[in-house]
Amino acid sequence: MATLQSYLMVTAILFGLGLFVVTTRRNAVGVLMGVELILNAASINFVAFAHFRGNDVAGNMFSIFIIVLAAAEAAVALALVISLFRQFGTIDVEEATTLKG
Amino acid sequence: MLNMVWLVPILPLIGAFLNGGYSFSGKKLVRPLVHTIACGAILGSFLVTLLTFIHFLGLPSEERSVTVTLFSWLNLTNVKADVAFLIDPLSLVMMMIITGVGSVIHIYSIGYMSHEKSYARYFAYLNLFCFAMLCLVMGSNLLILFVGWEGVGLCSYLLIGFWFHEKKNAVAGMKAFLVNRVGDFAFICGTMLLLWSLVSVGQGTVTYTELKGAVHLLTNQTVMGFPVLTVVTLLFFIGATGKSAQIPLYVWLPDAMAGPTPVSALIHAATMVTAGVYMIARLNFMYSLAPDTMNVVATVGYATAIFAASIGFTQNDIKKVLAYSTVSQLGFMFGAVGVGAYTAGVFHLMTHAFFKACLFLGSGSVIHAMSGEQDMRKMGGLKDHLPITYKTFLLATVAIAGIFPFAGFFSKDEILWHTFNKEPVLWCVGVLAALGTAIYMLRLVAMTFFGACRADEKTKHHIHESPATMTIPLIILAFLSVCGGLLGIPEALGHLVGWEHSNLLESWLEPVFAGPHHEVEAGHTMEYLLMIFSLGVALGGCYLGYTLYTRRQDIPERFVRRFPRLHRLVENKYYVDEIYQKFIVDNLLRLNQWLALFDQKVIDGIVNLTGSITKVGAFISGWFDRVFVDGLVNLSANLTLQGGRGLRLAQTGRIQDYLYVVVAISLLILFWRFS
Amino acid sequence: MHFPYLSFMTFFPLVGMLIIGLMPSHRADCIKKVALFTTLPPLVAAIGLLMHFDKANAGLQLFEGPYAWIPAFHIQYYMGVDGLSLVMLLLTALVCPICILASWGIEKSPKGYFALFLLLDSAMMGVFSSLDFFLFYVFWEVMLLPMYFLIGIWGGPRREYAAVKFFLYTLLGSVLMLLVMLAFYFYSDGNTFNLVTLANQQTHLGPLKGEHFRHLCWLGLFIGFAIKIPAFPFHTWLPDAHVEAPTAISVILAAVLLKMGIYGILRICYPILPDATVHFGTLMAVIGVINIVYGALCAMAQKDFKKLIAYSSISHMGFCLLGMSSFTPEGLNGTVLQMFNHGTITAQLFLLVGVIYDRAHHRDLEGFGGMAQIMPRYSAMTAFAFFAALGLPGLSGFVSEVLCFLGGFRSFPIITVISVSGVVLTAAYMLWTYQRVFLGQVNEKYKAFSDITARELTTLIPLVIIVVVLGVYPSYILDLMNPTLVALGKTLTDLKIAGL
Amino acid sequence: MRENLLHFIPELVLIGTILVLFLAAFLASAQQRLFPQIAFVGLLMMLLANYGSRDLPAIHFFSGMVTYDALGHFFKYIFGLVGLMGIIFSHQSAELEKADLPSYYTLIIALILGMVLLATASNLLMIYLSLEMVSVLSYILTGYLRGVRRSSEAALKYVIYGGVASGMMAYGFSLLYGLTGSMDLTTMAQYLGANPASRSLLYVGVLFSMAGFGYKVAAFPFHMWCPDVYEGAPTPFTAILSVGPKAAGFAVLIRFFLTALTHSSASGDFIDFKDTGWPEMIAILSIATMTLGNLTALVQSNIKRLLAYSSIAHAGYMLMGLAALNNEAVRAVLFYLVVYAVMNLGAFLVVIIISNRLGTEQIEDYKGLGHRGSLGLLLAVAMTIFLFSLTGVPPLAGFIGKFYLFGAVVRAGLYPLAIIGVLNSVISLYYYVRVIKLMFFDQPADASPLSLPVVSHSYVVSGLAILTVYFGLFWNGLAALTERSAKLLF
Repeated sequence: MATLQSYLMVTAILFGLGLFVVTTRRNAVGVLMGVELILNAASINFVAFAHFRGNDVAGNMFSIFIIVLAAAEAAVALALVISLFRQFGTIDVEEATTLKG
Repeated sequence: MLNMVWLVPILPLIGAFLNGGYSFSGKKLVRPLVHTIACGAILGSFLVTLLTFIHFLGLPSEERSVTVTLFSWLNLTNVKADVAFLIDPLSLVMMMIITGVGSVIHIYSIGYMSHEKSYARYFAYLNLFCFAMLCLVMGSNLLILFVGWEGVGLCSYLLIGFWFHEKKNAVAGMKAFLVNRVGDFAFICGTMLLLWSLVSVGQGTVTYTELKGAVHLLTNQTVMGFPVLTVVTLLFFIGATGKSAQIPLYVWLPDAMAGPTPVSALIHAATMVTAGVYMIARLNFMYSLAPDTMNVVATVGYATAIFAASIGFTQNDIKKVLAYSTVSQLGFMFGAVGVGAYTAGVFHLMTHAFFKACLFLGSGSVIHAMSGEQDMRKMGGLKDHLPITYKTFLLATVAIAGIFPFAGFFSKDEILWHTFNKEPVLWCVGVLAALGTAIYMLRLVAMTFFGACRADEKTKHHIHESPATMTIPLIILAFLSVCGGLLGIPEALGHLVGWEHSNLLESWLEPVFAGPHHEVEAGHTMEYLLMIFSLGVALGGCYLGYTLYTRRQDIPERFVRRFPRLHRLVENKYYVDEIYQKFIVDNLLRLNQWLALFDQKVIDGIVNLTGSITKVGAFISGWFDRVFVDGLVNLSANLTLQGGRGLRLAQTGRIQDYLYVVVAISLLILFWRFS
Repeated sequence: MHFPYLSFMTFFPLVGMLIIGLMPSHRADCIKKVALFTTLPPLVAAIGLLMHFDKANAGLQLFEGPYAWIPAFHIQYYMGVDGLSLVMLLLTALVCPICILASWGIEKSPKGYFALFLLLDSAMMGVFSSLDFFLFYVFWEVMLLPMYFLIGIWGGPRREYAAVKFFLYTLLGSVLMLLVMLAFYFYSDGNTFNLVTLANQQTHLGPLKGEHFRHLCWLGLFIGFAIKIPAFPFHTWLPDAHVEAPTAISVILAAVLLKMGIYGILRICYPILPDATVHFGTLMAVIGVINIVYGALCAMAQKDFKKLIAYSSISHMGFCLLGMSSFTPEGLNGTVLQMFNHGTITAQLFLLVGVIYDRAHHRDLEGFGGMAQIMPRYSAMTAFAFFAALGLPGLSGFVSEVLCFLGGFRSFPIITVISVSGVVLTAAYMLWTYQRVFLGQVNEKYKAFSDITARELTTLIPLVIIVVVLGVYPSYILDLMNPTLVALGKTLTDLKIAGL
Repeated sequence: MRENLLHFIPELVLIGTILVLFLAAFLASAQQRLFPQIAFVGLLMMLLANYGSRDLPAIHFFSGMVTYDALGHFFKYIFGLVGLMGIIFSHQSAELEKADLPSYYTLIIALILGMVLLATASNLLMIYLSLEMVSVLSYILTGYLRGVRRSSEAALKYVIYGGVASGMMAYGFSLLYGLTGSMDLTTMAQYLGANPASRSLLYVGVLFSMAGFGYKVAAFPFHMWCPDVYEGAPTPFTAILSVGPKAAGFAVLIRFFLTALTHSSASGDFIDFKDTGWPEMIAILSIATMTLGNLTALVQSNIKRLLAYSSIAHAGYMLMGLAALNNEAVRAVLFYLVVYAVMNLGAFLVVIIISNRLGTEQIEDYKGLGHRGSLGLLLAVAMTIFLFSLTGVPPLAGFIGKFYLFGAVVRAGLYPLAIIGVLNSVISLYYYVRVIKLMFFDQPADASPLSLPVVSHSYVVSGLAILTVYFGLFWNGLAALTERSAKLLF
């Protein structure tokens, strides 16, 4: 039987991986996947906490909302990636640096 | 009469105002109008003074001190000072001198300045000077005295630099003012110390009449280990050395001769420079309580007397000789007040005013005749061309030399007599100085009036006696030089002719200087002996001076040839003093110019030295201000900007760098929190 | 109910500003006249105030208010005068019309210039009349804005630098003041900005906690005010500001704005934090003497006429610091009188520099010479102002300087003796300057210069008269302020004695 | 239920407006001028409805998801007014000429709705949902300029940054949920007050939550999207962005920290539960935020970037109020938000007008604006008022805002914070004044008088300028309003 600690460990690693991905991947889609990882870490946390609090409905609900919103965000983000590709001819985020300083 | 006494200073002020306004307006010059106003003003105040004097004569001596208050000037908790005039025998003597001699010089100026473009401005300054000088002597407290004190300094500045288009004159005026300011610095400090010391004993005042009753409370007070009264009186005396051209602050006076000659007569001989003597005489009750200061005053006075007399020999500029003579005579006056002979000091002040004014005006007449030439080596033989000038000049010279029965004899002799009683060493110095005076004055007369005329042809052609406006004042002053001494015939002499209270001036001034007479009277026999001795010295000096510079000019020349190494000693008479002075100056400034003219070195030395020190200081602080104070501000501004630039670099435009920052800072916060 | 002199003096210039704002900008003449006639009624009101003022009363009087302004913060509209502020109000009311006259030659958008000037006028009046710290602060800051533009738009070549420097410096000072003001508010009984209430609370005994804290408050306020004075080492904005500012603005800056520093210390630090004031008395005296000597030495090193006068202002404000640090009636009277006198004398000096600058278009001291022969009347006026500035007895500057010295000597003899040397230095740089510019050989280049004009004279004559009158009869002003200052000094002296 | 809906009327009005806009887009998409009018009227009605609901009792409703209280009521006004301004600003914008206007206005109204919900949310879930709503709409609006590189780039950066930030927030929320077993802020506070909990985990949770809030208000170190997005986004939207979401962020910050993590004492101070140390964290972030914002603003050459950094700095000032932890501070933040909204919107409007007219956002091009005819003078004077107000110079509203904030900080005894704050406002003077200097002290390259395409803009500019001065002199009403509004329902 998995303990709460082990869930938390997994999510912490997932969260860290997510942060690692968003800060290192140069491909915009890859970066967005990192964001998904972070959100998933949160999502799993919610479910785990809800489970260990006697299947509290609120926690489960939150994780569902996270999934929904992640999808919405991804939709917008991908649209913007496409737009970026049209402008810059690449989806490498390192290229999009005209705004700085 | 006393309710009119305020007119005495106010009339010249009005005159100054009118003429000043006239000059300022730039309207066409109407000379008679100008000098009528100016002379009318000063004559008016002379008249009022005279009437007051007559009124006073009718009063018993203890009632001869009246304070006329006009209004309150300062009325604060501890400092109370009225604009008020103290009319007493001392101030009346001074007023008489100022308005009397002043009137004469005003009239003289009509002739002397007749070609001057800035005629109205000149008379405005002259009147303003009289006003300030009258404030100085009439003021009933130290603050009013100081107002006059600085006021005369201002007028001195304005008049020395009267012909300001020549830089030399302007600089001379500035020097006079600045050197005086150094003295004033001490004066202010003295006033502050005096006031607060008195406040601390519950008697805070600056008014003479109240001071007189209060200063004895300070006898046991000290400041930084020194008796308060000694410090205060010394500080005042430093102020006096500035105004009255004593060592070490005399340097401005010879330069002050850059002004018009009547100015030299009025300000730099007869009146302003005697302000220091007046001040000490006025504060005699305080000085008498500070014997140490008295010694200093007397010593400085006599030192100045002989020292300045020595310089008198080396000068060829007629006015410079007189200037050094003035310094020397002022030294006598300080010597007098320094030994407690206040009456003698004031007496000499008065006689000096007569004969020195006469000498200056006479020299002015000479210069006028010589078309502005002041170098005596280019004069000579003028006695036939300028008979009145010559005669009056000669009389004044005899007076200053101290020949009986001319004015100088009585006053100088009284000083020497008191000095002898107090301090025989100083007496010797005094006698030597008197001898010197006689010699160089005769040298002056000889070089100017006797022998052959050494002027060039053009100048020679123009030589003429001065107009009546100039000669009449000369005659008046010569008359006073001759008879002025009779006001103070010593009792020893009066005794001879059966006149018990022959010293009129002494009994007149007695209420002011009443105090314990602590001198030991050496008896009449001694006094006669000394009198004859000093008369002999004076006569000898006159003879020597006359002979050496007229008939036997070969003696100094042979002397020089026989003793080449003594050449300079003889030429400079009191070489010891000069070496001493040169030594100081050269150490201070120019080691390589041992033989440069003495006073010039002093001027360059002290004024330029202070000038360059302050300039260096000013430069350094200006630099400091730019580099450090401002620099610090700019530095912090720059740092801020640099910070901005640095932070701007962090905004790379790369989204992942932004995320790095988020992660890194979040981790940092967690570390900070949990470590 | 008396006529609201103070509000009238404060807000009337704003009316003029609005009128000017509505006028077409090409009617320069009319604008100037409106500006002039807007500054005159406050002058009349100031005289009315003077008549109405009870000299025997040491306290504040002729109150207007307190009216609630922002009840949420207990902020009041509260004005009143005592001897101290009355003198300053008189000075301001007097200098403003003179400055308008001196600005007659402004050609670059006069509309903006005069509108801003009137705003400045209003703010200055407000500062001197306010009895509510918040109100005071608002007026204090409002002064900055027009000043910034007046220097920055109508100034000389380096005007931007000077304007920004001025603004930054003074803002720095005022934000510190803001913090202390808030501290006063929160730590006072009943949370108030009312200066009278604050002073009466005797904070050194009461609610403001901790001696250390009060000392910090004092320092915060002092830095704020010291920048305005300007006291060493916060003074370097002043020479720049003066050099670049147009003549009239230099005049107002030197004559009125610098006084606000001292005024603020006397109005706020002294009554509200008396113990801290006593504690820092020596500091003030030391800064005072540095100002005097350092300012004078710097002045001597200057080659720019205006910079010289600016440094002389620094030197002269040192006298104020010295005088006020003594807490003696003489010192305090000397300080306030010196504020007034410096206002009238320095105003003349800047006006005079303006006169020659208008003709020569430079201010290099070495570049003139012999001007006394070319412009005799101008030179006479300058000589007068110079002698007034160097403290010639008989003119007003002398009285106040001597009083500052007399007061200072009581508390700080050595420091004062050093300060007195400033008298010599002042004379030195003043006379040296005079000699370089006016005396000696005539500079042929300027031979054609016209002498001072009637308008220029009109700006100077009232000041000359005041300088002479106050030199001869200083009691006229001293009587106004003496009771107030004696009362102020007594509190501090008592504390000082108790502390020892 | 009926009562709940009564509390919800302003939101319902907004939803209605969105529906009307959809319908209109469907029926009359050619009538370009119709949409702003519908949006405008909708917002006006929302404001009216909000006014009408002013006296309703404070309650939690929708299962405690949403709160109706004075604070939320206050923020609804702010958002409504910001929305109105945004619509005015967008009117005839040169940038938005080619954009799809019907959707633009719909999105704006939806954004306002999102902000309203954010400001009234009292449950972690609701906070997350509404914050995402605001974010997603913001991404879209930022990238609204099709075919404009900087717009797309900004939007992409925004979406990535926002995604990470909201992800971190969600993770933080999960930790808080795990610790307290609740998502309702009030219940969380009750739990924390009564039960032991791991302080360090709580701190981690708070810090990660802060990522989401901090990103919304643009506080260090979550601010870095801000300049790029401000520069890239269409300027009218930037104006809204600089005020609206920032205000919403502060609303949620106040509600989150003061409801869930503190208990209030009798003296009106709030006390940090369990001594978690979050006030210190906020104080440090506040210092870092304002210093960084001001310093970086010093060296900007683009006016929008300058205003972006300035808005970061202002977020720093307001965070100072949060760190002070007292009632005055809450009031001060609310007050500051209002005056900030007024002056910042004013400044942006001037930028928009210049941008529309001269097509430039470079500060250099503001040279001599004050000398370019009466319109130029008006704009320059108004800009001067806004910028001085942003600096905090009396008698302008910005000063009063700072006065309130510093007052609260001094009251809390945080003197170092106060001193750094005032020093920062001195630094800020330097860059604001640079713009003013250029406008007045320098001569324009092209001295021709300016003309204005949209007349109403000049009225709005004047109105905002007057309001800035008015609030600087007579702020009693506003003070009273904020005092009333600084009441949370716990």
